[in-house]
Formats: sequence, C-alpha cells, structure tokens
Amino acid sequence: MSQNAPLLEMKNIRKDFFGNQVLTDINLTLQEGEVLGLVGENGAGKSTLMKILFGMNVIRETGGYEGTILLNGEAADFKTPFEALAAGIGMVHQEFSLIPGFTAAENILLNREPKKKSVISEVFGERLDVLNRKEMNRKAGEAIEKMGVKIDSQMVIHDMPVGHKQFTEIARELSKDQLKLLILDEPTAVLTEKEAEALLSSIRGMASRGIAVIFITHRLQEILNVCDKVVVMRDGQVVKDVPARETGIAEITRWMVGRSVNVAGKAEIRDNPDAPVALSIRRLWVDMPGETVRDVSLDVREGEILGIGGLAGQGKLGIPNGIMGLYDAGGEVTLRGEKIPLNKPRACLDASMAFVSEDRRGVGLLLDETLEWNIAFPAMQIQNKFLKNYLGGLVKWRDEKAIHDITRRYIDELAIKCTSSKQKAKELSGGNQQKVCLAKAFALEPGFLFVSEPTRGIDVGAKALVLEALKQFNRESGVTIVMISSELEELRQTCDRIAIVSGGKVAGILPATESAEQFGLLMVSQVV
Amino acid sequence: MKEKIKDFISSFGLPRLIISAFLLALFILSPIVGADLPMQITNVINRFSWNAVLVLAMVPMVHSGCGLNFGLPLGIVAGLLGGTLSLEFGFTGPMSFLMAVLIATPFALLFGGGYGWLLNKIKGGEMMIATYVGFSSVSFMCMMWLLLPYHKADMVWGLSGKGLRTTISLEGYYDKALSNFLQINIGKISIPMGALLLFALLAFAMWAFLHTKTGTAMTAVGSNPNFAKAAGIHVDKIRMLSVVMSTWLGAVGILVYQQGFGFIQLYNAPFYMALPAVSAILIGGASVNKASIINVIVGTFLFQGIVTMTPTVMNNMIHMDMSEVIRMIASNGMILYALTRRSEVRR
Amino acid sequence: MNKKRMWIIRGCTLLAVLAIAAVMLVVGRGHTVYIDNKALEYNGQTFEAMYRSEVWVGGERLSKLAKKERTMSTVIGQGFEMNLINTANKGDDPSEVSVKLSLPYGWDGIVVNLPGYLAGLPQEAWMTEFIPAPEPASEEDEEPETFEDEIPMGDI
Amino acid sequence: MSSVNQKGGSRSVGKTVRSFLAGNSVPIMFILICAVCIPISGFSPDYLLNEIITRLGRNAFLILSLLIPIMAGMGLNFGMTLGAMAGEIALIFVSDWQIWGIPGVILAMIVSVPFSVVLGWFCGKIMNMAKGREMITSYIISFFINGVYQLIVLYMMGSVIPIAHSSIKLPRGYGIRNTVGLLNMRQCIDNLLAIRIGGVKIPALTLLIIALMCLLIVWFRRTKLGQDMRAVGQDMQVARDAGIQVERTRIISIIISTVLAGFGMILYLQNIGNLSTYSAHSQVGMFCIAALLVGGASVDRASIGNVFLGVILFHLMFIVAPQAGAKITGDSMIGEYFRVFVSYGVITMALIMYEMKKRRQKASIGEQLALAQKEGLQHE
Repeated sequence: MSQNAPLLEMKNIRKDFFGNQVLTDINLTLQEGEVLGLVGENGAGKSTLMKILFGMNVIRETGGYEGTILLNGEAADFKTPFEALAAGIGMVHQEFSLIPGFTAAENILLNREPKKKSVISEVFGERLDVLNRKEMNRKAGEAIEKMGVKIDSQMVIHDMPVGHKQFTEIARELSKDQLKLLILDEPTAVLTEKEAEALLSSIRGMASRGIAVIFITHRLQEILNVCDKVVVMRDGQVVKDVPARETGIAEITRWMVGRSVNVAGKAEIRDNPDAPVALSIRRLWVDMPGETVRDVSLDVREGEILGIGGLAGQGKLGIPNGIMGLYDAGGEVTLRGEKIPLNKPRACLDASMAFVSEDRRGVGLLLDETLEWNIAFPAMQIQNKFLKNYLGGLVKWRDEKAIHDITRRYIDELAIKCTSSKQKAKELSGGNQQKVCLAKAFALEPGFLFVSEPTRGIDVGAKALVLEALKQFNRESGVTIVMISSELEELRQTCDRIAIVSGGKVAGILPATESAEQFGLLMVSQVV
Repeated sequence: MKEKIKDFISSFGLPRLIISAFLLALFILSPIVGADLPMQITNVINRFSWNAVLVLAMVPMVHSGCGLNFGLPLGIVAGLLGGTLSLEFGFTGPMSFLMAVLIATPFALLFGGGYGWLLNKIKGGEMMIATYVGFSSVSFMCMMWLLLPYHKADMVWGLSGKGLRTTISLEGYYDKALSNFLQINIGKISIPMGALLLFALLAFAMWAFLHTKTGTAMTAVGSNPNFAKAAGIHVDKIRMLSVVMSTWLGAVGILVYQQGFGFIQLYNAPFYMALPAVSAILIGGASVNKASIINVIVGTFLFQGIVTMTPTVMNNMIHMDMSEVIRMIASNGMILYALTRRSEVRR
Repeated sequence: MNKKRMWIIRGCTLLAVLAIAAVMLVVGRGHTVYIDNKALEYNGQTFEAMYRSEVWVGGERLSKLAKKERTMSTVIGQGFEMNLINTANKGDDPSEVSVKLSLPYGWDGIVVNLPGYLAGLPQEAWMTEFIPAPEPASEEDEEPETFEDEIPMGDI
Repeated sequence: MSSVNQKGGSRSVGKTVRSFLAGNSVPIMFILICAVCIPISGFSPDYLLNEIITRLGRNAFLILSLLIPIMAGMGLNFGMTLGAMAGEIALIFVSDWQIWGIPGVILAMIVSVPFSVVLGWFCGKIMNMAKGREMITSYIISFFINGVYQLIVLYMMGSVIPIAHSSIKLPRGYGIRNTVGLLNMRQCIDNLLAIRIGGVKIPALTLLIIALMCLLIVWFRRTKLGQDMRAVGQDMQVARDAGIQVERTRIISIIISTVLAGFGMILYLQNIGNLSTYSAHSQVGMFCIAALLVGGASVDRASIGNVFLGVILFHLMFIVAPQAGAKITGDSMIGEYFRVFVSYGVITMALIMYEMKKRRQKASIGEQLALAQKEGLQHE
C-alpha cells in the first residue's frame, strides 16, 4: 500500500432527505488497489453514499450533503456524474445502461468513440467526424482484456446473455484511461455462479493493476472471497469497518441487522399452528420486472398477520402483485379451499381479497380524482355499493351521498389530513395518500388483505398510524393480513409470523419473536 | 361547485384565452364594422346546432384514455351509409332522418367494434393510428360509393345511372328536419330548437352515463388504467365500449350536420372532418385525457363563432378574407398545444 | 484557438455559398429577346425594314422575317448572339451578319430593331424594353381556392 | 437464469426471422398487385419503364429525406412537408427574379436552406416537447405550418414581401397564383446529360445526384453524429447518461431531414415544370411515406434499398391502377380511389405492425419463468 494520501477519503458525510437523516457521520478511506466490500440492508444508506460520491443529480436536488470527500488528498465535490467520471471514478449501476442495438464495442466506447477528421467536419464541427472503427475495436478489445473475462466485442447487446451485458458495462468503465476507482453496485445479482467467479477474479485483477474497487453485494461469501476490507452500514451509519479476513458471514449478518437498541416493547404476537389455512400458494411464479418470483409455496393461516420480508429485488413484492393478477403469474392459489384463477384481478376481488399496492401513485390512486372516488371506486365496481338502482337495476346511478359519507368516515377513522373529501388525491402528502389506499381496501370489507410496503416513503408519525390501523383491522374484524415490507423491524413489530423471500423463493418462515440475526441469515441465504 | 369553476379556470390555457378574446373582439367589432349582428348570432347558433354532436363524439374516447378521436371519419362513414340507404329505401321527410339514424346504428356498432378491438391491440399509439384508420376507411368508401348498387335517380350520376354523386341534395328528405322543428324566431334571430334539443338530449345522456357505474369505470380507466385494472375493471372492454359510443355519436353527428347543411357530401368530404371537432373540444378546455360536456358546449360555440364571424368581420374591416388561414392556424395551434402539454406526455 | 479556426472556416464556407448564389443570380438571369424587322424613326430619319431577314440562333433558324415581322428568343445570361442573313430588297443577294449583344440585366423582355441596329445607330435607338400589355383582369379572377386546405372548416 | 437467457437468445433469433417476413410482407403484396394489374392495364413495357425512371428521378430524393429521423427514432417525419414548403417559397422567389435553368435550381436550393432550417428547428423543438407521440405531432405541425405558409404566400407576398412580376401574382395585386409556371427550368437537370436507350430516357444527372445523396447518407451513418442519432433512437436515457445531448441531436436530425426535403421538392418541381402553389406540398409527405413503407421500411427501420424498391413498386401501382381499375369496372375513378386507398392502407398497416411489435417485445418473459421452474423440477 502506498504511504502517501489514500486514494479516497470520505469524512463525516451527512445527508438528510427533507429532514429525516439517511447518512450520519460516514467515515471511509480507500487505498489505491484496495477492494472494499460495502454491505448493509436496503435503506442502510449504501446507495445514497455512492450517489454522493458519484455526484448524482438527486443529491443536489435534495439539498446536497455535508462533509468532505478527498481524492488523493484533494477535496472533490462533483456537481455531475461526468465530473466524477473525469476525476477517475467509474460506477456500474444495477440496471444496465446499454444501447440494445449496438455491439459491445460500440457500447463500451459510447460517446467516447475515436474519430477521424474530414473536410466536412471542418465545416460542421467535429460531430461529423467519421468513427474510426478499427481503433474502436482495438480499445474495446483492450478494455475486455483488462477485465480478463472473454466477451465478443462484435456481439450485439440484445443477443447477449445477461452476464455479458454486465461485463460490457464493466469493460466500459475499464476503457476509461483515467479510471482509478470503480464502484460495482450488486454486479453479481444477475450473474450465474461461473460468471460471478469470473467477475471476482477480474476484480482482483483490477486491484492488482492499482484500481480501487468498492463492491456492493448481498452475497457475503463473495465479499469474504474478494475484498480486502468490509464496511457494514446500518441506519445510515458505518457500524463496522474491518479487514475481510478477520470476520465471517454470521458476524457480518449480525452487524447488518442487529439493532443497537433492541426493540423491547414488541407487541403481543399470536402464533397458533392449528389455525386453519386461509390462503395456500403453490409453485407460484410471477413475472414482475425487478421483483421476479421464481417458485414460492406458502400457507397463510386464518386470522394472522403474516409478514413477508427480504432484500429488494428478491421477489417479495412479486407475490401479492402476481396473486392479484397485476403481473403475469403461474402456479396454484387457493383461498379457503376454493381455487383462485390467476391473471384475473376481478376474480381475486370477488373472492373478497383486497390489495394495497406498494406503487401508490402508479396503481394505488386516481391522482387526478377526488378522495371520494379513490376510496369508493373499487367497492362500487366490485360489490355494487354506493349505487342507486333505477329502472329495476338497469341504470346503476352513482350515489354521491353514500360515497361522501363513507369517505368522511374513513377520513375521520384514519385521520386523513385533507381540505375536503373532494380534494384531489395528488394534492395529499405521502402518508395521507397511503391512508387513502388503506381506506380504499377497507371499504371493500375484505376477508383477506395484502398490504405491500405500507410505510414506504412516509414519515415516522404516519408510519405508526398506518401500522396501528392495520393491526386494529386485523385484531378487531379478524381479517387475515399479509404484509410485505423491506423493513424487518416494522414486520417484527406488526406481524405474527414472518416469511423471508430470497432469490424468488421462500427461504424460511419464523415467528416474529426470532432474533434479527436469524432473519438476516435467511435474507442473504440464496440471494441471486 | 366553486371547485369546479376553479378547475375550469386553471385548465384554461393561454391559447384558449387568446382564442376566446379573439372571438369577443369579433363580437364587439362586428356591429362597428357594420356587419349585421343578429344575422351573425343566428349563424353561430345554427352552426353550433349542426356541429355540437360531432364534437360530443370526442368525449367517450377521451374519458377512457384512448386520446382524441382522430378516427372520427369512421363514424362519419357509418352515418353516410345510414343517410344514403334511408334515401335509397325511399323514406322522405323527417322520417328519413329517423331511419337514417336507425340504419346507421348497426354500421356504427360494427365499425366501432372493429376499431375498438384494434385500438386495444395498440395501446399508446392510438391517435396516429386512429387518424390513418379514418383516412383508410374514407378512401375505401370512395370506391364503395361508386360500386355499391345505388339506384335512386336523384342520388346517382345522371348519365351513367350508377355511382353516387359527390353531393346529394336533401331537398324533400331530411333537409332541416330538426332545425325547422319548433324553430323559434326572436326578431331577426332564429333558433333551431329541434337540433338543439337533440344535442341537449344526447349531451344529457352522456352526462348521465358518466354518472353510472360503467361511466365511472370509464373515467377511471382513462385517469389511471393500472388503478382500474387493480380494481378489477376489464380495461379493454371499457375502452371498446367508449370507442363504439364515439363512433355512433360520430354517425349521428354527421346526420345532424347534414340536416342543417342540406346536403350529403360523399367521397373526400369526410377526410379532415375530425380535426375541427378535435380542436373545438380542446378550445373548450378539454385535454388529451380529460373532457366534459361543458368543454363540448363552450368549445363548439367558440370554434363555430370564429368560423362564422371571421370572414364577414374581416371582409368588412380590411377587404381581404383571411378567415381560412386564421382558422387553420388557430385550430391546429390549439391541437399542438394540447399534444405538447407536459402533464399528458407521461402516458 | 480550435474553435476560432472552426468559425473562420464556417464563415468562409458561408461566404462561398453566398458567392455561388450571387453568381447564379447573374449567370442564371433569363431574358426574352424580341427581334423586329420594322421601319425605325430616329431623329427625323427613317430606316426602312428589310425585305427578308433570316434569324439564326444557336445554329438553328429561328424564323424568316418579312417586313413588319417579329420573332423572339429566350436566353440565359446577358450575352446574346445571333446570325442574320439579310436581303435588303427583293432580288438582292443576301448578306450574312453575326451579331453579339450584351443585354441590360434589369430588363426581362428586350426589343431589338434590326434596321436600326444594322444602321449602326446608338444602342438606346434600337434596343428598348418590352413591357407586356396588362392582361385583362377577367383572366383568373377566382380566389385561389386552397382546396388542399387540410381543414374544410366551413363544414366540419 | 443463464439457461433462460439462452432461450431468450434462440427465441430472439426466431423473432428476427418472423420480423423479417413481417417487414417484407408489404413489398410482396405490392409485387402481387402490380403483377395482376400490369397485364390488365395493357401498358407497353417501355412506357412503364420510362414512367418508372422519370418518377424515380422525381421522388427518390424526397423519400431519402425521411431516413434520418427514422434513424434517430423519431418515426416517419410527417413534418417533411415543412421542407417542401420551404422549397416552394424559394422557387417562387427565384422565378420572380427570373433566374432560369440550372442556375435557377441551384439558387432555389440555396435560398430554401434558411427557411428549412428555421422550420425544422421549430418542428424539432415541438417534437421534443411531445416525446412518445412524435408522429401525430409532426403530422399536426405540417397542418399548422401549412396555415402559416398560406398566410405568407397568399397575403404577404406582393403586399409585404416584394413580388415584381404580375405573371405570378394574383390579379388583385397581392398573393401568388394557384400555379406558378417553371417552364424556364422545366427538367433542365433531367435533360442535361440525359441518355436515351431505345424509347427510354434516362435523366443521368438527376440519378447521379440521387446516387451522391445515397453515398452522403451512408457516410453520415458512419459519423459520430450518425452514431449518436442511432443511440438516441434506441434509448434516450442511456444516451443521455453517456453525455449525448439528446434533445439537440433530435432537433438536428429533423433539421437535416427538412433541408433535404426542401431540395427534394425543388428537384421534384423542376421535373414537373410548374408549381401548384397551394397543393403541391400537402400530399407529398403522405405519398413519400407510403412509398418508403411499400419498400419494406418500418417506423423504426429504413434503408436506402427500401427507398428505391418503394419508389418502383409504389409508382408502378400508381401508374397502372387507374387503367386496370377502368378495364375491370369500366370506371376510371375506381383506380384513382384505389391507389389513394392503398397509400393510406399501407401507412395504417405499417403503424399498426410497429405498435404491435413494441408490445410483443414486452411479453414472453412469463413463459420463460414457467419453463425455468419446470427445469428446476427436473434438476431436483
């Protein structure tokens, strides 16, 4: 290791999104040629930290950050990713940014193509230089060499297996001569075992070339195999910063999930194994982009609150969306003995199931319509509530009064903050929008309720209210609830049992009383 | 109610402001430059009565999120078939109008069904394809008008004895069938009550429909298809229904127009009939995915106001008739404005 | 530096294009030349028309002018050349003359009076501008019906 | 996972085959139509050949102007009409200045450029504001600008903009006549170096110009700008992340297209020999687009080959249809209407195919999952 100033130094980085602190006093140093494994639950702040380092726009749009970043001892504050790139920082994001119709070579050198001058370009500017294909292929070849994984530089992206796309992205970063630090955000998520191994060895290769690597992944084994040191983050803080060889999976997991203040006041939980099965899921697959469910079998008991947890992208969200027919799905689902046909939202709703989607604005609400509409609509359409029948049911007239009343009721019950029941849904705050979504589901008076990410993006106060409302709904009207959330803690507070989904499969089901570590282990068990 | 007014004002874009200001100016100017105002007003009201239904035909598809119905000519074609056939079958007087509507209906349902099916296959690209479906249907009918075995002497070409004429006079058929029905004359102003009543009837029906269960579903589908789907609505069915409704209204609309205008125009006439209707409803304050009956009434009035007033006023002021050009720029500008509104580009 | 160079080059190109345009304006200017074989009055003096005059332009005979006759030819650019085979009076043997005229840029139509020219009078005597008779207003009085006006607004 | 992707690979191969057939179904259909109509119409082969070559020279350039926006993923540029108008305005001026022959054509082209650039820039700006519905927007823009065009030509020319010659002015003293004669530049380019083989006249120079244009486009594809356009056309977001100025690139592509359309229109009119002031441009867009599509192009993919095949097939149909129609039905109008119908029909079909393709690509992942699961079973 070089004795002079470290390649990268981050000093007391702090960041808050509109008041709630997501990063507090992050300190981090990285020598050149060092490989750093960055781990932590979703929402631990990993990606935010990287965004800051990479100068992403979101950071500035949300009021910048505090603290200092030093590159080779000099202060650096990147206004845009391009500045970061110029300074020699490369980042490979989870979702590909590749042009499907271009070859690997074209993508690797996208917008950095070597060019030949020509008469015309003299007049109309260098954008009319002709591309120097030979040079391009050479450079691309070089980059692929550096990476040490063989991919065909002439292959068109959309004919490539996912792994190769990933490698193309990495090669693109490597093709930048100034590259000093490479950030890999869950690069192995889409790779097969062999590809992953190849990647790991290539990471080592880069390191030996003096390129520092920050390696974000949920596959802890990989961290131990490849990294020099491990940095564990939790709740926006660095909880551990140790050499990789001095630790193990179990330990890391504990650091990841173990709460400093262990929630003492856990609500009473009811776990009665002999309760009849309400919903049974068999061999379910769901094609939900980014949340693919591969093979889930699961039994939900009558009257319980079942939590479904797991890391992002592992498929927990796919389960309710698939069952409720919002995404292509296959398998067998039976509710209280009767079979539920898939890909037919109506059938599920008729079977008195209801769903509060995690995608409030996209699926959950009619943003341009009034609260009344939002709350009453499903009940009206499915159960013919809030309708006046004329001409012997021939004309089903909207009963504005009934709609108004029910809306007022839920506005009071859930304490929805709004100017009037006629207010447009888009004008409400996230928390209140979420309450509207719940009200919508409650108005259906369902016998079985899916709630997906009920507290996503809403402030602490609202969180408590929403969770309380759910619990009440379950305990008082005995409705079976399946609650999907990526926040283990809130699951442990609210639910009776918690199933952990990992790699599109159920990794295990534990009572909520189990220790966080156990859940943590399940989460990372079969991550893909 | 107060809210409604506020919404209306807020949804009132700059172009609309300009256009309505322009119309106001016309009304003020017309007496000054010595145009006969009562006559003008009569014209505006008449034109309104002719065209309102065609504009109303935009509403269902906008509500279900199929966008502006540039495919209106399809409905018009159905209407033309109805009209010509009812003449061919020898109906006369107001009766022929009634029959025309009746005969047009099955065609409208048929065409609308196919059209709706197609639009469900190509969600997202509706407007462009709608336009060209309209064009294709019109140009196809151009051939049919020649080939179909029409025989009625006063419809077919005199010498060859076959092939329909380009314009067919409705003298003795349903010319002014509605306009003359309970026409009211106040001084020099005459109001075609019948036509207005029919429009009022249809408009009310539409308003009522939007207050029923299905109508609510339609609005929801237009506002957020995913929400509707999650609420168990069969989105495609609703869209289909809306398209059929639009098409049928288009068919009736053209018949109403004919009874006012006094002629059936065949062949190329329907080609560009969608655009004025589209711009009319937009001028009335509608957007690509929101439209109300008020939009229809206001829009048709403004649009027809400009159509009728500009020529005379212009002529009397500066002796050149730029009305044609002004109309083209104003109406198309309006459509452009609507298409480029950020809020609507999301879908 | 590089930017400056680019702008210079661009400027030059623009100028070049404009230059081409200018050249085109000159070399492309079209004229109609009317050739008269008419008697010409010039300060008191009368120059009689010829009995016959064959006018050749670009190697082909335009026409054979008798007295009081006129022929016309079009030319692009300001240089006009023609060959005349003149027969002053019936029975004389024809004499050939080749004529080079430079036409004034501004005139569309140009009348050349042969007798005057042959008599070697000053240019303004035999070269006059041709002003077309204002056509009767009746011709094409109808407003240009812009039938491709995509929107027959009059009738929705 | 990887196995799934292999599946994806093989499937995508199958898809390319299918899309190839789908892409060429239109030309095949047209070959059939022509095959049926030609004998019926009873035109002599070298008459047809003559016509085709003339129309090739007349239209090819116009159609070539459509290629670049397609490359930039902006679909069929219905806004090419704008270029046509620019060309017409230029021609009006030139014929008023009495510039004849080839110099006239060249001058007209130079004059048209500024108009084209301004209009193209406007069009591009608007289209950037209406991403995702470029086509309908460009289509409405063409109407909108047509209004402006008429405002200028019908009311300003002669009153505000000086027009000297009454021969092109309306009797009322301002505005341009319905038709402006271009006799003095009629076919000046076509006739220069024209070759006659048998009864067939080949406008060598025109074809040469078109050939050069093709080379230019081929060259353009290989430039940085061309590469950027292809990138923007395929994925705007990725292109933006890579630092390509997406909006600017899109506008440039439209400007280029508009300028070329202007040149094309001038060539077109010098062949026709007179300019019908208020109608010449309005249909040109539609016919060019139809021709291109007949040549087997689609909304997102068009080659130079498509252009030429398109011109030949489409105009062959255009020539023979009326005669054939007349022979069959005894009414010449039938054919007229038929060819219009076909033009619209072709565009409609192409648009539908395009949208359906877009949606098809989204599907079919589900099957793969089910499949993967089964395989999983087998492994267990």
